Amino acid sequence: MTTIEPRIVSAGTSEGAQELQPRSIVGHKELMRESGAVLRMSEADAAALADIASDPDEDQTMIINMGPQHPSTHGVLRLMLELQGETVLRCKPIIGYLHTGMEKTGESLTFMQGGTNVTRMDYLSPLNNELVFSMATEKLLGIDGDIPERAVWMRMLLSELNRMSSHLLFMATNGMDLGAVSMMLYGWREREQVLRFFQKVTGLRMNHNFIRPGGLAADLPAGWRDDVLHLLEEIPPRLEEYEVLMTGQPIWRERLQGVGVITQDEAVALAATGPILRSTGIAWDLRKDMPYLRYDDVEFDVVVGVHGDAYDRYAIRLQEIRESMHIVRQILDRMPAGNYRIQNKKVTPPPRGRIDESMEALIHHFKIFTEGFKVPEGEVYVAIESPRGEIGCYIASDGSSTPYRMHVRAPSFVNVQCLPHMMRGGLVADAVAVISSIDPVLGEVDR
Amino acid sequence: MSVLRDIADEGLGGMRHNFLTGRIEDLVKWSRSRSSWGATFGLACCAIEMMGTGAPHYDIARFGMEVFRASPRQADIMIVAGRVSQKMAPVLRQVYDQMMEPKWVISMGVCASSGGMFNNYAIVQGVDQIVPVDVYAPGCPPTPETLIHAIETLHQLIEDGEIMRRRAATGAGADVHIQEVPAGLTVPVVLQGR
Amino acid sequence: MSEDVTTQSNPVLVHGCPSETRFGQLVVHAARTNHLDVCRALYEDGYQMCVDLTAVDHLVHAQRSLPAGVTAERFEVVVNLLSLQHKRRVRVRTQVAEGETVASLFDFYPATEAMEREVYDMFGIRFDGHPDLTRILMPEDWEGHPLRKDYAQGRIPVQFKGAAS
Amino acid sequence: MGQYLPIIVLMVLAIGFGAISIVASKLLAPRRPNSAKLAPYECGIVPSREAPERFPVSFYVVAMLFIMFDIEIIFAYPYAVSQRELGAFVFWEIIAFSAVFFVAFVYVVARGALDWGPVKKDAPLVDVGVVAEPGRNVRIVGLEGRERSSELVGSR
Repeated sequence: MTTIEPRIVSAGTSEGAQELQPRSIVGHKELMRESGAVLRMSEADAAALADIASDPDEDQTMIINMGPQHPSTHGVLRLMLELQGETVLRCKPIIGYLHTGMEKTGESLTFMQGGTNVTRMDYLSPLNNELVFSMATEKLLGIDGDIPERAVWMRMLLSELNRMSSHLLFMATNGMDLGAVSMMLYGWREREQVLRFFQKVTGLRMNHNFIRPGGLAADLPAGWRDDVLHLLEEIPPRLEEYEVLMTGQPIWRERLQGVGVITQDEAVALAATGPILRSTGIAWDLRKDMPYLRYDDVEFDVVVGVHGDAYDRYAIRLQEIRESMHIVRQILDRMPAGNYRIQNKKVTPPPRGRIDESMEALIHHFKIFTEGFKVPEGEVYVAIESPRGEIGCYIASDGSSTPYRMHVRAPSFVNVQCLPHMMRGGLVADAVAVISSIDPVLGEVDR
Repeated sequence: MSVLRDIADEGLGGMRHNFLTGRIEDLVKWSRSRSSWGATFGLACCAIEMMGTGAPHYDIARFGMEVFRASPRQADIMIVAGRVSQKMAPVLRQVYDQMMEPKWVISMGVCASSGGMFNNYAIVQGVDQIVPVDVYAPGCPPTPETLIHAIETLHQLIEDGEIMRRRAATGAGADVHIQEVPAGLTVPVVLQGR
Repeated sequence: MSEDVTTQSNPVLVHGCPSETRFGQLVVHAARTNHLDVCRALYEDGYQMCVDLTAVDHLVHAQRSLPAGVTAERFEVVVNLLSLQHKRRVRVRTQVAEGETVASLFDFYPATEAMEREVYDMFGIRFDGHPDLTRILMPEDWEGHPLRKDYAQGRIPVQFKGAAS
Repeated sequence: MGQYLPIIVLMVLAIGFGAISIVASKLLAPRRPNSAKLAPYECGIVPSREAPERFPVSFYVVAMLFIMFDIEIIFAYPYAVSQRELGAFVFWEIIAFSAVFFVAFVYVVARGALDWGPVKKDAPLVDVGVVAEPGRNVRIVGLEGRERSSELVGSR
């Protein structure tokens, strides 16, 4: 099998066919599709909007670049907007500026090492990436039923705290994008506290590789309970401050209400999940509808909006921080004692201490960490609720110790495709509000 | 009158060191190092840590980097925070070219410095293939303390003129490698004098 | 629960295609020709959300457990559908040989527009009926499709010997 | 003569500051022009097509409104300074003067010069109610400042 060597290309920055073509070149049918006729408006409305004088020299519209290096595109998302004055007529997201070939790298890393690769996809909630990868591997191994109780509850605790830190960063960047620059300071002040707890538990502020197939890398440190309690007392009054600073302000409401509206059938047709789907009124939360871990034993509300606009998405995320804290409080009361990792010899390396004593433990440790454990042949798709929506992990394994195909269904990749439909007819300033309300993370969009 | 020619192309910073211009040169270098603004070149996970460094807890406003300027016209330091993909390389070069002189580059994180754990077709294995890099900050992502240490090293180099000498000598970046500062450090980091 | 694979000999037929249940999710093995009809039929059954569309290149690991009556081809397009009412998932696996095209699901699943572009970009599988089949992740003038098994990982040699070279 | 001194000092300071900053930037900054620096900044993308010269007329109308009120202020300023000596007659004079401007402003706004906002901003926000599992505890948010037309309706 002759392998094709990649030829590194560094041509100019224009992406040719991927770009938004000017009105004069684009055919009528394509123009109708891009103007959202397929989903939103009746043919007549779209036709009315679409057939502005399209002779090339009398060009009324202007195509501008909200390009990869832009303060408010949350990373390297490039949007080509066609403007008529201040009104956005067409928009095309161009992605791939952070494509890291993670799925190709995933095929050469063993299941034990896979967590380090997956955790760098959605770098705002790394623990949820590791969780979905680990659950998929455990399902393939057939050990997803007998993960120790403490490991399951610890995973829930870390996943919910990660949801809080991700939504707190959304509060910070959403405020800054819309001009409330001081929101960046407050949002980060709270997020730092959650990151300090993560650093104490996992040793790192981000990219922890702490949730591994078979359980967790280590047990909770001593004194973790009062750290979490300190968090739970400290953050609620701060959220009241956010309410005063943002929710109560007429300017904030005027900037967000009625902006980036998406209807129910449009959200389902575009497979938007998470706060975007819930903002249209469909109460779909994987933690409630297809529960995993112990979410059916914990009591919390599904937060729903009814207008499907940017304001609803902001309010949903703010309320979800409170729901997560409510869940964390219940987890605190029910955290069982016991093992933090499955005692199945095949998956778990021996404890560090035993390696010095016994030869088999040393060989066992060496084999697991160099070769990795074999996973039976088969394919599985597991999906959990990340702060941005449904993150799914599809693994096809061929019986060896490295996944044959590891594909992660990234919620932001699909949510970014809703941008053109939300931005149609809005102002350029609203475009910033819409991008920020989708809260895309380009690491998982481009994988 | 070589002095005028020097001023013409290099500005006051370029005047050869003599008694008359000594003090002005130091003034210029001091002002450049003490108020250098960063260009937001946040790509991936390191960008979140870069924002964390700008946030109140670690607060690089203390070091003169009060604000991250989005447009390259008003920025002095380009912090390449994150992995640079093949599609992003020409864009990075274009933004670097559009930055005003004098400009410096900090390569934040192992992905920017050497491709990091992604040794594959999609990632440029080290941003020094595209732009001359002055300071390499290790870590994945570097903790805010490490980034502040990198920024402070760069400021130190600007102030004592080391950077300009190294750049003139090699034609590329000053190529300074710093060690990682573990997070949550209470002992002050002493910058070894050069 | 262990993997409950229905007997290989006479699999249950769903919309005329052999199907099996893996880890509690229905997996339908459609042929390339009726890929569109099966997905449309499932769309009518109430699976309104197309959650994910990806592909697998089985160049190296061709022999895999497939129900009877399914010929193993090189590529396999995997469509993941979700029904909000019944809270159920179904996976449609379609065998596609090298160079063949697959019908695009864009008409009733607009979400697949970007996913099919990514599969085209990464595997080179063309989708006919797709409104804008161009590359999405790689630069426009990139040659080759990176996620194919005969495409090297593009590693540059490094001094230290990584475990999995 | 004395009363003109502050104006002169202010003038000198303003010109001085302007001159110093221009000269300093010419002196201090090294000049290395390259083509990229001259090209417009398009978020890192090399601009491939010419920026159109034609701009929609709404920008122009807003500029005109600004100039109109600017001129009005210029005349009101000297009046305001010496308002006590001029007495009531001049006061009404100024009122009539600004009334004329106000009529022009009302006309322009009535002709829709200022409402070139988003096409769909006025699209009614249809509140379709919540689609949820019966008995599922759902918390509805985002209602501040908006009235709810339909109650919890529809269940899957």
